[in-house]
Amino acid sequence: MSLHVESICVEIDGVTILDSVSLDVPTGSTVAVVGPSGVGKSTLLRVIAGIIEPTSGSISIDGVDISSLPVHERTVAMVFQNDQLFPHLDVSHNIAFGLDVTRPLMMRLVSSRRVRREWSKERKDRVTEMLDLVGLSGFEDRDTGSLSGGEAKRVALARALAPAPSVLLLDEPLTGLDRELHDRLMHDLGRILEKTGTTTVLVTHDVAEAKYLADRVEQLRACVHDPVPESP
Amino acid sequence: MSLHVESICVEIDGVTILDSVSLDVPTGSTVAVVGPSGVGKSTLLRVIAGIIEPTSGSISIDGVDISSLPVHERTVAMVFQNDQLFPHLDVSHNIAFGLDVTRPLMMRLVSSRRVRREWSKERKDRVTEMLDLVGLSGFEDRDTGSLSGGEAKRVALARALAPAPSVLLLDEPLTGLDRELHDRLMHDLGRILEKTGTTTVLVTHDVAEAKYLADRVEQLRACVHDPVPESP
Amino acid sequence: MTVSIAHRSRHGHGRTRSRLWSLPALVVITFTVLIPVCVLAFEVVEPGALRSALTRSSVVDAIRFSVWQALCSTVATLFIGTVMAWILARYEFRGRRFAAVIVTVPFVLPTVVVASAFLALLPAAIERSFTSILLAHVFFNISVVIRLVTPLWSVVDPDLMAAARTLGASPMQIVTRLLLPVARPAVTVAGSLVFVMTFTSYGIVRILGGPGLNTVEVEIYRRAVLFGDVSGAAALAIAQTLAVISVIAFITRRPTRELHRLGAQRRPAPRWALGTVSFVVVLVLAPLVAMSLRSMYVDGRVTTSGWSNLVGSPSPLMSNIDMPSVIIRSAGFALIAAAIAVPIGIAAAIGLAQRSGPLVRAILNIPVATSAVVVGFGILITYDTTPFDIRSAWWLIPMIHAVVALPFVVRTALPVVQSIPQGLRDAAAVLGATPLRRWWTIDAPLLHPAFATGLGLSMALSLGEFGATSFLTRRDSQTLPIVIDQLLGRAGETAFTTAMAASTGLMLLTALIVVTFDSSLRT
Amino acid sequence: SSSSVDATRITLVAYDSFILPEDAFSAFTESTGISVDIALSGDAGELAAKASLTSGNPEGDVLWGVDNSLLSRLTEADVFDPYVSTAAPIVPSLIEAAQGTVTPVDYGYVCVNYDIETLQRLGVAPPSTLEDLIRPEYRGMLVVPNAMTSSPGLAFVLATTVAFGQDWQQYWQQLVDNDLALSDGWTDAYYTRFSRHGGDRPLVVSYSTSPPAEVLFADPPLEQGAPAPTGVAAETCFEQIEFAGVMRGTDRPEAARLLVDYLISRPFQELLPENLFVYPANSEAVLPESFMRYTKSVLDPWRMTPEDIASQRVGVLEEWARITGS
Ligand SMILES: Nc1ncnc2c1ncn2[C@@H]1O[C@H](COP(=O)(O)OP(=O)(O)OP(=O)(O)O)[C@@H](O)[C@H]1O
Ligand SMILES: Nc1ncnc2c1ncn2[C@@H]1O[C@H](COP(=O)(O)OP(=O)(O)OP(=O)(O)O)[C@@H](O)[C@H]1O
Ligand SMILES: [Mg+2]
Ligand SMILES: [Mg+2]
Repeated sequence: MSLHVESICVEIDGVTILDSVSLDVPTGSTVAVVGPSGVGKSTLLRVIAGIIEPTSGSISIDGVDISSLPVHERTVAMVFQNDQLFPHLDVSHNIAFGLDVTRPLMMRLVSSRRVRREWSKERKDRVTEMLDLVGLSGFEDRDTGSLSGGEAKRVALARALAPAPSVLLLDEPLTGLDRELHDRLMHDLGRILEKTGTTTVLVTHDVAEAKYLADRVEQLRACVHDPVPESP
Repeated sequence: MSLHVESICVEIDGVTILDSVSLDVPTGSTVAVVGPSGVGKSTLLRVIAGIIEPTSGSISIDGVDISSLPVHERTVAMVFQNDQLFPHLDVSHNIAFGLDVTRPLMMRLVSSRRVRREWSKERKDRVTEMLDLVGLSGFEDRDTGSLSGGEAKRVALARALAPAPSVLLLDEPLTGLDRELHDRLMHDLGRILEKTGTTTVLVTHDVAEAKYLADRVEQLRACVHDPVPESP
Repeated sequence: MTVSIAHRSRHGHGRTRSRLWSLPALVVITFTVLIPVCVLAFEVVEPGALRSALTRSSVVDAIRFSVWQALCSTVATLFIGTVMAWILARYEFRGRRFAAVIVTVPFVLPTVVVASAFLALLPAAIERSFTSILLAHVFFNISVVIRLVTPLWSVVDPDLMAAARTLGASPMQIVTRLLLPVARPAVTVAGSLVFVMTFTSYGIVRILGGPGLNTVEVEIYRRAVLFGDVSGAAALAIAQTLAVISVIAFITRRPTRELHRLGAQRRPAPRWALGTVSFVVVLVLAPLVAMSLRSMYVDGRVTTSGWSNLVGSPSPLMSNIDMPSVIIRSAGFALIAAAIAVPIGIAAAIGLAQRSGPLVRAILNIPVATSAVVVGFGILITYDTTPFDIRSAWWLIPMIHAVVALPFVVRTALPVVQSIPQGLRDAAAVLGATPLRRWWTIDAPLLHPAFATGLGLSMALSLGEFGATSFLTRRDSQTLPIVIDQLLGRAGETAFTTAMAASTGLMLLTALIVVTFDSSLRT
Repeated sequence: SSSSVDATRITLVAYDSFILPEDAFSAFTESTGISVDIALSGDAGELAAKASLTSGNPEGDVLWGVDNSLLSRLTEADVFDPYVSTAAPIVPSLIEAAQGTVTPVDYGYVCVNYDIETLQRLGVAPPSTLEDLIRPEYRGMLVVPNAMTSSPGLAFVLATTVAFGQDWQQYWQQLVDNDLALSDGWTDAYYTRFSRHGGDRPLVVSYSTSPPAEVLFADPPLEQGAPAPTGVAAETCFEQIEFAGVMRGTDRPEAARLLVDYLISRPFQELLPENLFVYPANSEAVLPESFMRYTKSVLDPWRMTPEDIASQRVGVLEEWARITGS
């Protein structure tokens, strides 16, 4: 699926955060968005996901304008900069969340025992696979509150990857990991993105990472606005 | 002030997290602690700050055992890995928090108008100075909820530096910032630490950063424990 | 259009949608309280009634006394309540749940009963004085504070406190600079509810106050019932409601901050906490124990007649009171009331959390601030024409119970709703959860404590409700408090021990219900 | 809408403490085919206030329990369809008070009660008149329910106004000087202040029928033939009459009248003493054993017409509140 962002503007509390930003991500490719802190990278991802409504501009997937689609109907997964793990669910339920909520209600209610058993095995396998990927095998039952910073980050990544989304938004997914782990995960992630042909927008501050994972690097530039932002 | 950590052990829910860790930070020097994700770096800082009580071992500052001192009486400031900004205070009040709470009660009650005005000017200057340092001039009145990831990180750093503590614990203080900002802040931080002679423990995954800021780099090694941690 | 961070992801429908959330609650309150009171005002209140009421010295004295005692009671209750809330939220100790249940019980017992038990315990020196009113008000209302503040404090990230401590904040400063400000919305709401409850206090002031100490509420009742001056009473009541409502609308504007609840494990309780809890529990328990003892002891002699009367061996005293069905009816009403109050109350809290006009907030507070007599009169003359003659419909009583409980449900739920980080809902949405699924997978589990508290509280309130229940006309629908009142109206030792036994039964039933339904007390 | 009226059901509205045996109305239903719904609400004062507010569009068909202190308020508000039942003989003095609009159904007296045992222990003779109460030997002994909020309290004050005329205020001043105690309501006075039930005051304003209730509900039961533990000061009594009336606006006036007739019938009237602790208005009704034995006959109670009560009550109460500081 190709993602096309066309002259997006965002204003929050009267401050312009994004000023006519455009972005093109061809099907299956990865574009890295880089830029100084506070320039609006996370905001851009939120706009694409549909969490923030832009003041103007449009977003389309495969040429279809999705601007008016609600968040959950855009087939987009996202890793949030600050993880946003669900505090009331353990690690495995966090990871399986995307699978659980998109499972058709009918299926849960009327399917046969066998079908249900199969589904639950599939789900479990997927969780195990994801945990293996991020190097957290055995963490299934852990409370998210007890995870270390890097562990939480990896669970967030696993959660976004689990439903195998066709568009993936990654907001600094590998930040705060040690070099070795970072590099291993980067390679694995690159492999997965390529294999599944996922259309990806990656926000990162790591130039090497951007170069390795992305087909193209886009610089997001600060828009000219009131240099002293003020709260309302 | 010199910091001395002697064979600290920490067990949480029956899992050994730190196993006989020792650390020596001479007066005014900076020691970087590195190690893989989940090895217990943050836990070590928490133990030094007094937030977690170790199962065994001792911590001393200038040769005096502070193991039994409550957190607020240890003259130790800390930048948390996930910021922990106070949600009910704006940026300037977050930064001035350490100044505000340590201002003697007597002074607040009995001091003259002039003394109070002076104090409030000093406080304001300090906040401005800190904001300048982290590149967030003009952010005084901003709500912490509206900050970008990197901005929040910088406010957390400013908050820890503001009271000019004699021992500083930094848990990935510069992670998630763009290269340029990162390098500028790293230099400024190095300059400050040197000038004020602050005894510092720095946790980071960035080898270059560790080398630049620290006088010595310590590798924290995983303790041999049950490979499958389980929640209670 | 402008998107504000605080209201983001609501796709611009925030306004209309939040109205929809609050709508059921508003409708119920409008029909059961607002319209009747307005009708009363138009049909009965004569011009100048308020002015002439306000010029009476007894009314002026009552206003002065109401304000003064309510302020003192509120401060005292807030102090003890927040300390208790803190201990219950953050520390683990044996008997924590017991303590949490015990402090809830007084709030829902009929005032007549507990006030008499109180009277028996108080040293003669402070019997029937300002102090005794104060003590009783703390005793009755402490659970409001505990219930409102505890849920919020149990989701404060411990690291946030750690951060403050590393910056040099002493334990006291943690409280004054972090915990109280973070919980401020809940604390002010609790404070304003306690203020209203004590300002409009009726039974306690009448029984414990002694001569000369009257609240406006007592004055209203006197005018309405004793002097037959419904006009003056209604004028006074409406003025009181308006005044009280506008005062609280002002204090309770601030939203709660988003809080994260990262494994806020309870720590073992330190000594001071155990000491405080024991002290408060003993204080609360004493009148309750006195009451239960009184159901079994007469002049130091054990008797079972009170209890055997209850359990139903036929006796002249209980000839027409079918105890099992009274209990079943009480419990049934409590269930219905909770089934109405909890869903619409939580919905209203969600609406308020999104955006709250002062008007909506004020209306949601009206049931606490309006005297039962006046609402009763209003209903009586409003719904008196067929086919809307519902004056003696059986469901009117659980309905009114639900309305009485509604403000408490809304108020316990609101801070919890507000403390759920919006980011979690966004994350769920991005993973494909529809709004309904989002509600079900994120909001509902995180709101669980609010649901549980609301359920326990509204059932308990319904069980103990006396004023409105007694005033409305009932066929075959005595509830426990009414039976207790009937028993207390008779001479003879057995009548009294039976009343005390029934009160003890009510207390146990309340405790049972709170324990069963309020699972927030469990973990 | 009279065609849709179900003439086989009728509603009797009464105060909360109207508790009778389950089968109290079965005889009525058997003979007339009309079943009776009992609707209870509030105390007598609230009941009256509600009735006058809904005058003409009542909540039920027959009202039980307006007393002589409230009757005028209701007749002024035109609450009743005038109907004085003649189906049974009624104590003549009661009929007079009924103002030709309602039917007297029961009566009783509010009197000072005393705790026999405590008085004996203190070596003080029981009081018998109002004047006795201000004598020094009864200092600190009397507790009175607040007249502003309780009906026995009001009755007692009215008794003093009849007894002392112009001087009633002075009498109350003397009562206050004699360390009178005020309590909120009857329950509070009787069960927390009265020495019989653990309080410290051996004299309390209660009913003339409290002694039989003390016997019936004694715990443990008194021995056969033992005297009642409390007594009544016979010359302190104020007469309270309760009435039943057909409510104006009822859809079933005939049935309502039949019900009022039933309310004064002998079988029904004989249920009243031991259930409501009042004397039957029907002069032929036989008093139960407990009443015969344990109630003193009050020969010459203080009386006041409903009209006088209506015209004086507010003024008296305000004056009384001033004197007693309540
Ligand atoms: N309510 C607001 N008022 C003013 N400015 C706001 C508000 N909300 C967000 N901003 C600003 O919007 C800008 C963009 O934020 P965003 O989170 O998108 O930055 P970012 O590029 O992701 O930065 P980082 O690399 O630090 O995560 C920031 O400068 C932030 O301060
Ligand atoms: N309650 C618990 N039960 C089991 N393990 C726990 C618990 N709490 C923390 N841990 C583990 O303790 C280890 C140390 O955590 P810590 O936060 O100190 O790691 P870290 O070195 O800072 O890692 P990172 O670089 O990812 O921040 C982690 O593996 C974490 O999973
Ligand atoms: Mg960002
Ligand atoms: Mg860490």
